[in-house]
Amino acid sequence: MDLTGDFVAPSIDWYALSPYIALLGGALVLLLVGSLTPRWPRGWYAMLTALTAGAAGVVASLQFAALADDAPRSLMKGVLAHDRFGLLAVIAICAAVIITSMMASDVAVSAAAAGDAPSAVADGAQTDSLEPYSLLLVAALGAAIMVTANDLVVSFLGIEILSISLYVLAASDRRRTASHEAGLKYFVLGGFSSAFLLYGIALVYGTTGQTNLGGIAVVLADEVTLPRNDAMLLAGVALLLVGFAFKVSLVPFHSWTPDVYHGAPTYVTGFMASLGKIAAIVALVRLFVVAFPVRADDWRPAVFVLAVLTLVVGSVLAIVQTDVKRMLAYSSISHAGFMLVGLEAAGHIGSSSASEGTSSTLIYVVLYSVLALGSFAAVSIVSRTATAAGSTNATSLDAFKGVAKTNPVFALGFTVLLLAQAGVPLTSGFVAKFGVIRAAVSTESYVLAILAMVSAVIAAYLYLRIMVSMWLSDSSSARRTVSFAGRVTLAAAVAITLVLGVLPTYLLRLSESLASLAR
Amino acid sequence: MQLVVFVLASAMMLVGAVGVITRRNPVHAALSLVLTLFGVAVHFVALEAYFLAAVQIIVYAGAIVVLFLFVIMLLGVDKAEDLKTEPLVAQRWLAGVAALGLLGLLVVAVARGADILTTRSEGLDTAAPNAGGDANIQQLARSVFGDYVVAFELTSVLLVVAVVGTVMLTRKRAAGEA
Amino acid sequence: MTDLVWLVPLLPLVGGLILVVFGARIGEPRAGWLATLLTASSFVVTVLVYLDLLGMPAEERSHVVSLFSWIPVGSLQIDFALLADPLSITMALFVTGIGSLIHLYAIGYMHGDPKFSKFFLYLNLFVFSMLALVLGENLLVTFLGWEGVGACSYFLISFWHNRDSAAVAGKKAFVTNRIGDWGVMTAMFVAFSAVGSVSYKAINEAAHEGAISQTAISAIAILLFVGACGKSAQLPLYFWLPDAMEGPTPVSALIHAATMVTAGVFLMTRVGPVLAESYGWVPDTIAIVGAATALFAATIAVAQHDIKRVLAYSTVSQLGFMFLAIGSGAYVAAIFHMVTHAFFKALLFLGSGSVIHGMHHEQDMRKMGALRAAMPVTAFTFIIGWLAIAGVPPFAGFWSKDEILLYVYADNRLLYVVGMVTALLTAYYMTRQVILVFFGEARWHDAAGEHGAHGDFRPHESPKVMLIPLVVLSVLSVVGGGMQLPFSKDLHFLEHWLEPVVEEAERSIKGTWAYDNKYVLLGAAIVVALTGIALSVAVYAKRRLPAIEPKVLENAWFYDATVARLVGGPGAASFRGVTLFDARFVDGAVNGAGAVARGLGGVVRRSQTGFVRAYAVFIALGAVALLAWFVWRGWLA
Amino acid sequence: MPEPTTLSYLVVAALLFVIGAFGVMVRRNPLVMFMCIELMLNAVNLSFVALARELTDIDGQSIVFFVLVVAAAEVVVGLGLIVGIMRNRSSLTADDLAELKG
Amino acid sequence: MLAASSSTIPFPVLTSLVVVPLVGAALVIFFGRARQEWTKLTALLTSVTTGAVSLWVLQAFDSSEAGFQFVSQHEWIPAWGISWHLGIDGISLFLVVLTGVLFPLVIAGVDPHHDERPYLAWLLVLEAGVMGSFISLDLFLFFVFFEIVLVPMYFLIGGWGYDQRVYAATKFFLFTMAGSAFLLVGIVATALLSRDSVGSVTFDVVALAETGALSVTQGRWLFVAFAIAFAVKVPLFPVHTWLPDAHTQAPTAGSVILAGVLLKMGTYGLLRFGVYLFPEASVWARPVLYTLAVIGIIYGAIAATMQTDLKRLVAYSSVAHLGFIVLGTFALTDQAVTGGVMQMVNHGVSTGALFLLVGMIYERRHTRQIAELRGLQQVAPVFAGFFMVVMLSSIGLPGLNGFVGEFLILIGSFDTARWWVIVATTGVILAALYLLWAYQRVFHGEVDDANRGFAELRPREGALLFVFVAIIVFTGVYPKPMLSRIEPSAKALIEHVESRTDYQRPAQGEAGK
Repeated sequence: MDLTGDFVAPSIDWYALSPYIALLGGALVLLLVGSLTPRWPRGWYAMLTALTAGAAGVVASLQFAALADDAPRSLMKGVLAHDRFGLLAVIAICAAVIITSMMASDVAVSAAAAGDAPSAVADGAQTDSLEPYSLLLVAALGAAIMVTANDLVVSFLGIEILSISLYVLAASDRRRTASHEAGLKYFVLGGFSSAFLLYGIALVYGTTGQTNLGGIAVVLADEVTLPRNDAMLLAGVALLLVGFAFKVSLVPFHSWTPDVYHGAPTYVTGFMASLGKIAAIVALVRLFVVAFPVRADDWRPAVFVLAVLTLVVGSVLAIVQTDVKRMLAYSSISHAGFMLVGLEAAGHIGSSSASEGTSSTLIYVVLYSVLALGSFAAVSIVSRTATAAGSTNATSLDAFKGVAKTNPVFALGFTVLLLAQAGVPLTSGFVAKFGVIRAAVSTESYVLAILAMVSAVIAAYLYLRIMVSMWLSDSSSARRTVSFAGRVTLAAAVAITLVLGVLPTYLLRLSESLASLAR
Repeated sequence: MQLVVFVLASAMMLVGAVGVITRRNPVHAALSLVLTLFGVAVHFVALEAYFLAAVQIIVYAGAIVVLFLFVIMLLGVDKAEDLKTEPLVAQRWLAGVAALGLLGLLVVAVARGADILTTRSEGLDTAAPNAGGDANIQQLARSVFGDYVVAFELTSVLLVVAVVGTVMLTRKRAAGEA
Repeated sequence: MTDLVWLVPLLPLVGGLILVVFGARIGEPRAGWLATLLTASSFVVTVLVYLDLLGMPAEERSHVVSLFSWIPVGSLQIDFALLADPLSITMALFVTGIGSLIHLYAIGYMHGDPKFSKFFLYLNLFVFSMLALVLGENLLVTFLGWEGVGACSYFLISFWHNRDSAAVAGKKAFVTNRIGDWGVMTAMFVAFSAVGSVSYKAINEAAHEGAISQTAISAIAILLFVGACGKSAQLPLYFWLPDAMEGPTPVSALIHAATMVTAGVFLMTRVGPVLAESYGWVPDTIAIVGAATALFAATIAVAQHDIKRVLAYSTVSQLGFMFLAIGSGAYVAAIFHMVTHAFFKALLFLGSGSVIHGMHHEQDMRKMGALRAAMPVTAFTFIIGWLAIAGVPPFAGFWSKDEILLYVYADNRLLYVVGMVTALLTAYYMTRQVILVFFGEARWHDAAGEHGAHGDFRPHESPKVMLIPLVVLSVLSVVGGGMQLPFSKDLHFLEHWLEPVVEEAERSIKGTWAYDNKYVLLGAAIVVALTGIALSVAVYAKRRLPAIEPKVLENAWFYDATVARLVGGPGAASFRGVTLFDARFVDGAVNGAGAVARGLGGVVRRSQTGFVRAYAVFIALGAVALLAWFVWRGWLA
Repeated sequence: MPEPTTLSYLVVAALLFVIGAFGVMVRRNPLVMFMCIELMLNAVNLSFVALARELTDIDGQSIVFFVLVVAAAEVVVGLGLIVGIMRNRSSLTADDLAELKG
Repeated sequence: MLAASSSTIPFPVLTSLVVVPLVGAALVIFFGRARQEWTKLTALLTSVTTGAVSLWVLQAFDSSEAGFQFVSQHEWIPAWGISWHLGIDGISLFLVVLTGVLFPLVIAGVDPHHDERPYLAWLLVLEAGVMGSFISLDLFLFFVFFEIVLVPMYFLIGGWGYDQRVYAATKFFLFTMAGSAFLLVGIVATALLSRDSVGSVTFDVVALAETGALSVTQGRWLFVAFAIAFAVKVPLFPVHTWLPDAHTQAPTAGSVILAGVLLKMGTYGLLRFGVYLFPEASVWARPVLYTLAVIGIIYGAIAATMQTDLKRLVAYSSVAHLGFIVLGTFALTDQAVTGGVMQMVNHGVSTGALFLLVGMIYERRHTRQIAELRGLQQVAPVFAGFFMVVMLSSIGLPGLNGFVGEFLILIGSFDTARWWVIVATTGVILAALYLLWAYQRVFHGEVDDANRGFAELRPREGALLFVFVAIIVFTGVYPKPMLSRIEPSAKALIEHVESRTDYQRPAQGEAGK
């Protein structure tokens, strides 16, 4: 019998899909052409990568703009959401790719510059080769899928694509065993947590018969299909939360973060801290807000607890570190805590301000990713010189001693980024914090708001420590060479930080539309 | 009849699983893994997932386990691991607690309502029970190329990543590199 | 003319300002002459004002000159206003008068001092403050002067600040005075809260008309008295005055005998009506404190060897007398005694200063003796002062002291007895001093070596500029009593003069036994004075009786020592305790919080073992926790 | 003879999952750890298939299909990782890689 | 009450107060590199310009007007109801002037030991921040300035301070930030909770205070949040311990600014935001604040007495003085509040001058240890004279500025806080004790060899100090011009409180009648 007759292939909106296609296509072109042609001159891979990402970003921006008037919808039988919430994330992701590819090529260049003494290369891939760049693009695709996936399975696949690329990138520095260790740890734990995630999908699927977020919401919403098996459903939710909590690195699922961030090549770390964070938190928010609104009263308390734990542990552990990369890793954890504050606010489904929670979380993570990219770029710049000077621990706090004396402008830029992370006014960091705090307060979770601010104070000590060693200690090294890419990255980050810090209006005007997700 | 199959399959599966975590020699562990995979495959058959059963045998038992064994041999890391001692303090106790906790909670969760599950209107064509694997494959195809076409595409990307990554990680260092 | 009363304080102030800026350039002796001139001219102005007031009918003799609005906020409207009325003018008269004399004297006394001009700067500022104090129309202006004189006395006591003793004494004086100031300030608060103003007129009227509760009245009175105790060296706050003798002698004469220390008495008189309307125990307290102080100080003076300390304690004692008078409601008597005391005590101090000057800054009476030959004028004037203070008629002290005793007798017999005893002691120790210094055999030859005066050391008479004031003051000490003679009402010049101010407060003793038999008391007083002198002569001149100078008296009943031990012991300890508390606990808590955070970090950090399997356990346990929560929630549903 | 219910499948799957998880936590050989992860994935697959039958919904099976691919990809990369690491060191247990900590 | 008065002027005066220093900082940084010798000049000119503007404001200020003047309001972040809203009234006027005057003085009078350029730049940024926080009428804007000030201060202390500078700077930064944590939450909550009563979400202080209606509980909680932040800044006992460290370790200019204006941000905040926004709560919380203030007065004085480090001593004296200000602020009578505001300025002047003097001592002797100093009056009489005058003003000698403020505070608070006042007045005794004791140990006595070389006051230092002394004496003798400008606003504030609570000002002089 012929069962194909009534098969209707899903209609495909190519324009809407173009960002993904661009990213994938870029990766494939890079792989094919790159492997067929002799090695390209330095920086060309990077350039192609950047161009691809840029194209994708531009298209995404256009779509974003277009979405101002027409309502959010979903593509491909509702497995991909097409809304501003996702698209802004996609744009940020593309930006992250551009920056990271620049830093990557930068690393390669300096590695070559080191010439016959390759061990002088601080971090990052060996001399320019195409794989890292293609992986960057693929990872970006995975992230883009994650932030827009409206279906658990698709989301899972997105996660896997992103994670696997990151495993490889983390381990990509063959010279440092630390890099290997990072890769392996990340891999083992990543697989472990994905198993939980998958189990969660299974249970949710089992109780709702759905993997589509919107579908799940519908099933859960209508009272006809009672009696529902809450225990199993919620067990599924719990396991899903485990999986995402791992990616977002919430306490107690954070333990991989410092080691991996520390071990991975610095530009990869920046990539993880920005793009990885965006993908994970956005996917998490979408999952909970779209699929389980009716279950908010069940997951909100859990989110609350996770948020508090993450905030406190993240900042408390941050201040006892001596390695800047680890410091920033822990600070990224406490920032994740702040994002959860927003999610917690979004969990007050009844309240009119719940949408604020959703949008403020997104804005927070986007703004944070800028800071993270800039900061890690700065770290990579400093550490490279330190390694060149033969330092064993190139990213230790001591490596930053007296930077202000040798490179005042650079130091100032980095300081701005640090102050922004500390949440000092007139920086994007403050706008971000203010947003989530505002959301939390307007949903009357004052306790969480205050806890968050206090933990921010604790974390501030960490940034002060870095500033102290930059400004208030005597220089232990010669002038650091700041590469062009480094300059551009830092300048861009600082510019965004300050501009959005002083005039956030445009960003905030979006927030209303950001909160309307495709169902 | 069904029950017997179930019991046997489960037995294979679990024994294999226990073997994986208890065999000191990784080779043996790999072989026990095969046992488990077969058990699962049998379950698949019993659950009318013929296609998956086949894939399970071919991909898993056929490809993956072989890959494991290959790597083990290649690297010669097949020397036995000492399971008597545990360097990490309380590691096993905590692991045990965690495992039992998980088991208990999961069982409770599923037991709480495996009997009452929501049902969807469209789904398997139960009208044709003797449609056999053929039907199963076609339905599978319908689903994979229908609702899950995106997912399907993504799996290809996943494989690309795997390839590229493995190449990148295992490739001999080029000239000019340490 | 009365409108020009503002010139009175202004002139010395101008002098002060000039000296601040140009002092060094003007230099010795012109700075001294300038200062003296300005003070003298302000004396002249005062006299003019006085005459002006005399010309007016009694009830109009109260003239307010408001210079500018000082502290106006809401219902609190304080002007910088001066009040020219009999009381303030009386004070101003002898402040400027004696002030200028002492300025003159100082020109000689401070000769050759490197900080000559600075000395006169302080003196001028002092006179200004003192005048602000007495001429103030309200408590605040008075308080301005009150604090000003305190500060100046601080500067002048520690004028020779290289001497640690001087520095300490100055600080001691200021701080002790501050304790009194607490009283005055609080009194102002009460007054404002009750009366809504701090001007004397308003307060006194409110009190007199019973417009405010007696409690408030008593509070104001007693609080002001606390201030007076500080300023006028009454028990328990007297102990700064003897140490104040560290300052140059003119200072002791001007500030610590004639003027500043009497500010308390003046203040009490100023608010006489308040005192009169307050609960009975308030005046009684004042009287008792006064009497106690008088006796206490007199006993100490008996055993002092430092020529100035004797006078210092006698000053305390005499001030006690004045407060005794205030407490017994004899305001006129108090003022009367204040004035006469100003005459003869200034005289005595200047005399002693002249002696010290002549003895090359030797102050120990045991190293003096038989100086009358060496410095005749000083000796002569000093003796007059002695007779005056000892209460020998017809010298000034006799009349004023007798007037006080008269009222005290009418008020409280017991206190009268105390007064008499004090009078006896006064006569005794003053005689002792005179004998030790001017009579007997010269004990300074052997001490010669110590004075860097090589060869034969001869005490010499002081220069004219120092002697003139002595002469003038001695004259005043003789005739000063004339301003208030007991014989008939018409001779109560001072009383009539002050009437518009103090009549409301002045207690009338008409019809009491004392009033009818005041001559008996007069006689008694004379007898007592003579007895005292006789005893002293017997002891120190004739050597008939052994000298009674026990250590306990020499050390002022160890009062000062005890206070010092208290402050230095428990006091300092408690302060140190607080400071330690601040460092250990308050700040410790802060740093502790930081330490806790870091410590916590250190502990949690250990869980980050680096073993991937351990991390897996975390994740699994976390999963268990989450599952537990969610499954539980599901179970409930 | 009674039919095995979906529940029984789910319970068995849960058991398998837990065994796998336990293995990850106690074994030191990374290869064995990977195997344990494979066990966990298989457990999930089993649940999927069982649930699919219960729901009479083919989607569960398609998901399993994807999971198989994922598993394969993971294993490949993981093994590649180990090979790469083994270039620099002779023996390898997960505990040897614990330089990054704190 | 404070309906923004319409004194419209062509160019935005107040905005310039913030902008000019920032521009100056930029100039110093960018052009200073090219021309080292112009750096100082540039900085000086900028700060002088700012000072001039502030003085112009002073003379143009309409003393009959209680409301806000020179108001300028522009949209900033409409999405959050935040506007660039500046205004000045009697309460902030003199703080602005003080800021405007103090900065040029320290820039002219005190030189850093190294890195002049960043030092001056930070100082100017600091000036902008302080100015801003005194004139902003938008809670958010205020918070921005309030926080931003930490950064330059942190670098000033940390970069140009003494041996313990990093510890002190960090402590200062974190301590204040911890306070602000509550402030931020409080601010947001205030705006959101008054949403309905105001009609929209706004951070505009005037709108919130005039039309906002919070429930009693809300008001009290929010007040507590605000109070914590300001208490740290003031600082009130027991959250004062950052102050001695910061003061001691900061460079002279830093200490002067810190004591002069930074601490006032706390007291000013309590008055402008605490009392104005939460009248009911501030009436409710008075006993606690009285007690803390009085404890601060006594405690600070006692601690000061026992210090061995001259700068630390002055720092603790600040704790005591600010206790008076807080006492006055919450006594809520015309005299007390006016006195409180005035005392903010007085303390700024006299303590600022004290820190200058101590700094000069350190310059000469490289020690602040009282024990190592002796007999300085003998070798430097003029210096000693200046020190004496400043000290007496700090002691509160009538005729000098310190007294007027203290007196007003105490006499005004007597009816509303009787027993506290009686205790607080004893602080006056202690003030004399610790300062005179220190003076005696440092300036009196026979000079020893170590101090014989102590240089007499230099002309520039003299000129600098003369300005301070002039202010001290003038405001002490003739405070009327100041009081008459402060009083209307203070009165209006109290009436605002009375209109919203059952609190009524005591009528002095009625007590006995």
